Amino acid sequence: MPGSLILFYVAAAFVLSGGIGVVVSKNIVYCAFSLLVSMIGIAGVFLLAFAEFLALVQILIYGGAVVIVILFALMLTRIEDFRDISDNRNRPLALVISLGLLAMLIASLVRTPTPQGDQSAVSMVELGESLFTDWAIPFEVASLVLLVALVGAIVIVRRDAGDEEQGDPS
Amino acid sequence: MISLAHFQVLAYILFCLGIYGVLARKSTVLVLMSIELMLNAVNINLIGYSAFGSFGGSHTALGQVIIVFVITIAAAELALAIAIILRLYRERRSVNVDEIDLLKG
Amino acid sequence: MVGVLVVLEGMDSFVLLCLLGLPMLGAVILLFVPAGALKVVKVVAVTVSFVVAVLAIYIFVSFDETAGAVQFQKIYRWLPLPGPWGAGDNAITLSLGVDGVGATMVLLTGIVMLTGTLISWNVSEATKDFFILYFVLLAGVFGVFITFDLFFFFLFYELSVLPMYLLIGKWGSTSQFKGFARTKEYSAMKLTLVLVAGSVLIWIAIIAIFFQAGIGTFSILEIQEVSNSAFSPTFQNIFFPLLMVGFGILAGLWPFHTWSPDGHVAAPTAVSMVHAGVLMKLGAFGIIRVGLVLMPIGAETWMPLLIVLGAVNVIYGAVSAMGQTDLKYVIGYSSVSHMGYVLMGIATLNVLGMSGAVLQMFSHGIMTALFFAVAGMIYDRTHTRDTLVLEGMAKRMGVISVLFTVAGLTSLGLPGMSGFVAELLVFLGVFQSYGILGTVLGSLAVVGAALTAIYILRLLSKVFFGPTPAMWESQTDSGSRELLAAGILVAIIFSVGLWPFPYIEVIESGVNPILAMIPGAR
Amino acid sequence: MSIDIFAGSNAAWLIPALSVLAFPITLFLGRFLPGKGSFIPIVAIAAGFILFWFVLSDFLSGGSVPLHVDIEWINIGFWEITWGFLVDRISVVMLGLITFVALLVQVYSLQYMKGDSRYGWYFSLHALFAGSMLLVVLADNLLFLYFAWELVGLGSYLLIGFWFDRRSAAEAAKKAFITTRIGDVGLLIGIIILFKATGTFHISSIIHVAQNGGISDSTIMWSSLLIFLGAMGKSGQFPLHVWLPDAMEGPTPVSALIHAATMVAAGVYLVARMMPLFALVPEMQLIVVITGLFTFIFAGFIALVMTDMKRILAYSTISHLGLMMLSIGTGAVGAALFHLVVHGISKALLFLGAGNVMHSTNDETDCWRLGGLKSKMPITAGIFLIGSLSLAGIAPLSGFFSKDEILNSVYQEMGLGFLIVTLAGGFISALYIARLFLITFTGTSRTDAAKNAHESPVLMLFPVVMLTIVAIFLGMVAIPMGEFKGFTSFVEQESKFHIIPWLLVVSLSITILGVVVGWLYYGKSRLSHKSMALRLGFMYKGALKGFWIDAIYQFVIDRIVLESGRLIATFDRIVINDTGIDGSAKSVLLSALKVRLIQTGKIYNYGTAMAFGVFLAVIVWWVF
Repeated sequence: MPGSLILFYVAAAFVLSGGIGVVVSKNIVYCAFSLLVSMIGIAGVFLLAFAEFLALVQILIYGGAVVIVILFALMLTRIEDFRDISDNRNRPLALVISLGLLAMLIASLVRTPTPQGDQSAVSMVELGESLFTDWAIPFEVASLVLLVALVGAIVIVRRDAGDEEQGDPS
Repeated sequence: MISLAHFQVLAYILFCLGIYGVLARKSTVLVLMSIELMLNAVNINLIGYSAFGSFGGSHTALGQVIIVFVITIAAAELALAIAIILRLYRERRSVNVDEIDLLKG
Repeated sequence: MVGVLVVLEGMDSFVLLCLLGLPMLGAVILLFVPAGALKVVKVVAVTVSFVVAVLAIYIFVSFDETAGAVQFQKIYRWLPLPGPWGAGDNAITLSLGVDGVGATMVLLTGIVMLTGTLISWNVSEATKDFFILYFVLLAGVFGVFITFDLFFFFLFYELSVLPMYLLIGKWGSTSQFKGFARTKEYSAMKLTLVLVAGSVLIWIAIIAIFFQAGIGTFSILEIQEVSNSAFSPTFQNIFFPLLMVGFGILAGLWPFHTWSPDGHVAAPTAVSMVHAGVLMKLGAFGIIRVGLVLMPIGAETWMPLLIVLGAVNVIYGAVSAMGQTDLKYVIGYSSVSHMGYVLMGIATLNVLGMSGAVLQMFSHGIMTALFFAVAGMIYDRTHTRDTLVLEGMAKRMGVISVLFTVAGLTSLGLPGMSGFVAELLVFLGVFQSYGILGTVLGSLAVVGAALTAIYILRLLSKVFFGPTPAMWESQTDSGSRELLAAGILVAIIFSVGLWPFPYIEVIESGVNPILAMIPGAR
Repeated sequence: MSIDIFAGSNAAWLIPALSVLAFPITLFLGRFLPGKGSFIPIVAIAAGFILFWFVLSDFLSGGSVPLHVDIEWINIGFWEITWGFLVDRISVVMLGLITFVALLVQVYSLQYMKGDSRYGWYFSLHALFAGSMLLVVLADNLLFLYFAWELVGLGSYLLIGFWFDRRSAAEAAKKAFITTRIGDVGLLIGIIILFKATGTFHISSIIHVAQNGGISDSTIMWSSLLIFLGAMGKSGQFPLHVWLPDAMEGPTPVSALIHAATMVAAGVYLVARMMPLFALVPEMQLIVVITGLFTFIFAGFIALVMTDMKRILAYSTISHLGLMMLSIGTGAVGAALFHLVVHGISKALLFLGAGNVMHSTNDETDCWRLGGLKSKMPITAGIFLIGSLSLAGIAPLSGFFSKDEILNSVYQEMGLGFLIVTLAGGFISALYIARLFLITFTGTSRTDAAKNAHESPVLMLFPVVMLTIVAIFLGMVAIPMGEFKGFTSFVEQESKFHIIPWLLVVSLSITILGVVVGWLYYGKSRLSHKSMALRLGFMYKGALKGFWIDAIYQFVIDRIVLESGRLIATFDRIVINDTGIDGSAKSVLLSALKVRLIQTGKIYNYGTAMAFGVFLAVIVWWVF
């Protein structure tokens, strides 16, 4: 077994165990940390595909920003309210569906011929050039979207003037 | 050797975990996390194709570019989603998806 | 004088556009007239109606029946369609023109429009809005009769249905019976929903025709040319019923007729006139213009069903009319019965029956307009339509009774009036077709005319004759404006009844090319 | 070849045209003219009467071919529908009768209707009626005949309902129109069946085709049966006779013209016209004979017990129309037409006489409330007597001749059995007419109205006297004189029946017997008609009620036709509308209420559905 494959399995183990943790853990904080584990695993997978920039971004954004934002959100609300995180009644159905979907995806994978090319790498330079020449406009649009999302998020969370009196005690 | 299939299978499993999470979990925060899992599953798939596919020309970096966008959108989405959850919590004292059924017919 | 003629010559290519545009223009002008200026509103309304009626008469008179075919033709490009459907450049065109059938219907509409306007003089509530909607409705009706483009055909078809909803819902009247009521809102809603349901079927068929024809145009004339090769018998057999039922609903086809009596009754007088006089004809006209022309083989397959349903209409409508106590309901059901003759005539697929059907459309339009006009006059004076209450009206309303009698006698097919000629042609056509079935159905149709006699004469005897009770002693007879409107209609009834030759020539020139399309037509 | 349409008998088309034209003129301009324009129809019909003599002389001189004018009315496809006139021997006879009676009745009406508020309307209707009746007899094709036939019906409807503010008149008019309309349905279907078989409406062409075997027997059978139905309706044959007695609600001159002399004869005329067609199916002839004979006896029997003067005359009319049908059925068209003319004249005379009586007695029609009028109004009594005797068939009045010809043909064609029944009918006929005359004019005046009766003015007597003179001498035309071979031969060209002398004697004695029996009962009171009525019991009551035929119709109309109308109307409202149309709308609403529950508002349910959707989409993708 070549080393890269072993490394891939290790990364995959990180990813999947983190993922399972997210969907089964009863403690919401554990869930958040499981997500972090999963994200780190994915960064590993990126590395194995020679996408070091993406791996970096993955750890920075998901490992840093996302998980921390989620934890902050939990802290801003009363954490006790999140204790009861029992699952829905349709958990068996969800299980069936997700397993079925998996089976279908695998089946489609088997049915479809996949490209069998060699692994190729894209250097960070190439990525940067591509991003700022061919994809410059979408990139700018994406940044606008981010801006709008930020403004939107603030607007949504902001307490309205009318809310003050009846505002909650927290 | 690692092959494309490895990436794909990993992506599928993660995606289905995400689906399961979305459908089965009660807390909106957890649903949100599951969605993140699904997004990342997509990313794994994309990076797989990017690494093994041969698209040639100006499209060599396409896979990674798209991942960059996905991450961007995911971040934006997360920010909004958290904002909505906070607001929801303030209005209703609950973040359980069972109890959010304004669209009930 | 010569100058006028030259102008008229030059006008020929625009005359149809005027026919379409004038009611619209009238509606727009009325929009800018202050609602309080009743006099101005009425003057505008009458002027527009008069000019349109003159145009309609001009079109009919100058229609060259020896040339036949489509005349006054004018095509305006409207929307090119990109895509894989071929030509595309002339996908949707405002393609105007009239054939013999259309010319007859245009004449009918023009006359009914003018008389309807005269009769609506005393609409007191929101007069301006009434006339705006009335004109929009009539623009739609004219549009259907003069377009040769499926898209615009459908557009105008809808345009002539939808204003009815408002006209009935706002200006209508509610009928209260023992144990149940028919509110105007209910009738308006039912009418609109049922007719729109029919439109859905038609629209499906039109879209199917468009794609199946594969020449990227909605033009009826162009599709007609490829219909033999493009539309397989199976296709025609599947889609013709959609057209037959869809249009049939508007023509009062049993068992989808119940919107029509309720609608007639609830509508204000002028709208009843247009509704029964013209609107129901759109359905029959649609079957001819779209159904028969584009799907001749499908038509042949399904016509035996239509002729049977038509016979059911005749008998069922007549028997139902007998059981009514409301003046307008009797007339409403008689319309159902008479439209049955139209459907039967179309279904014969021979020149006698088809011409009879078209003439019956014309004749019934005029006759029923007269009927509703008179019923309206009576209602205006007595504020009731209950035949159990009305009695001996002839003494105080001599002229009105004569008018009603004329309409009634036309309806029961008395020779010398338009109804007889039309019904006779339909009978002859029906007897000539479908062997023994035709004979049986034709006999039933004749029996239907006798049933009509029973309910019409009972009505006449009950409402108009007999001693006049004290409560009706102080009624007034019709005014000169009402008399003018009714007089026009009566004159046409007699002119058709005594000398149908010119009408039939025009109609036949329109019917023959249609029948030529149908392989099994006789 | 162009025909000079104003020469000789070719001008016959003018006769109806004048009257038809007089209708709108009188209607619209009459009110501005003296006498409300009443003179216009009279002038028109008088001109028609004069023209009739020209036409007749043309025929008697034997020259003229039957006139044939065609005007294109509808031309469609291969078919051409025309308005055509045909003058032949049958039409000429009818022309004479109609113009003559119509003229006299209109003159009579000048006085009789004086003071009525709708005087002008009355006369314009007379013009309409006369015009259309003349068109019926001149029409050369069945469609045109039907056209005029219906207009005749309209004229009759409007004239019966002339006093429409009387409930009974309005009802009678309605009944007359609807009942004849039932027959007309048959007529129209019959005409159309013939058109289908031959492609033409022309009577001569149809008969030509039929005689050459161009139409199948069953078609002939059906179409003649249906055409006969039309004739039955107009001519009041059993069971479509019910309208005629009620039609007496109209003004009396109208009854004289329409319901005695002309319109009711249209059915007989039609059958006479179509006889060559009927003759092709022997069963048809038998049907005509039996219908006629039954109506003859049946209506005569009812006439025996009626007390209303006009109703007695009406039933008598029905009865005699039956006799004419009988005659045609045996093939004696000439005899039938002869009786038609004679009866028309006599009955018009009787009706106008009755009109005189009513006019002077405040519209009293019950003959038991009259009586003894002989001395009050001698001229009227005299002419009424002559009319009665002529109707009964006493020699040498005209009725005798016509009845005798019919009896001849019945005996020779149908045999002794039918002859005896017909003779019995003749006896009844003599009896009831004697009864009518004796009760009304002899004995004592029973009421004030009768006591105060007075003779009518000259303008009303003149037409009656004219009719009387004709009624006395018309019989002579049956007798051959030189070139002229007698009326029957004139019509039929060559008659297959010959005179049987002993029948003359038998028929005359039976008629006289009838009169004498009537005299014994009602004149001398030797026999008590009351005890006779008691003895007959059931039959008497039945006859009084017209053998319940009216009641049966009433039942059918009220309980079956109108009830089914109400039923269907309710069915339409409840089943088709409320259940079918509204029901489908409601079911959409209800299902919408149900279906909206699918929207749980729970995100995971939507997600599940979405995932299922993906499943399905992929599976569909794979399968197809």
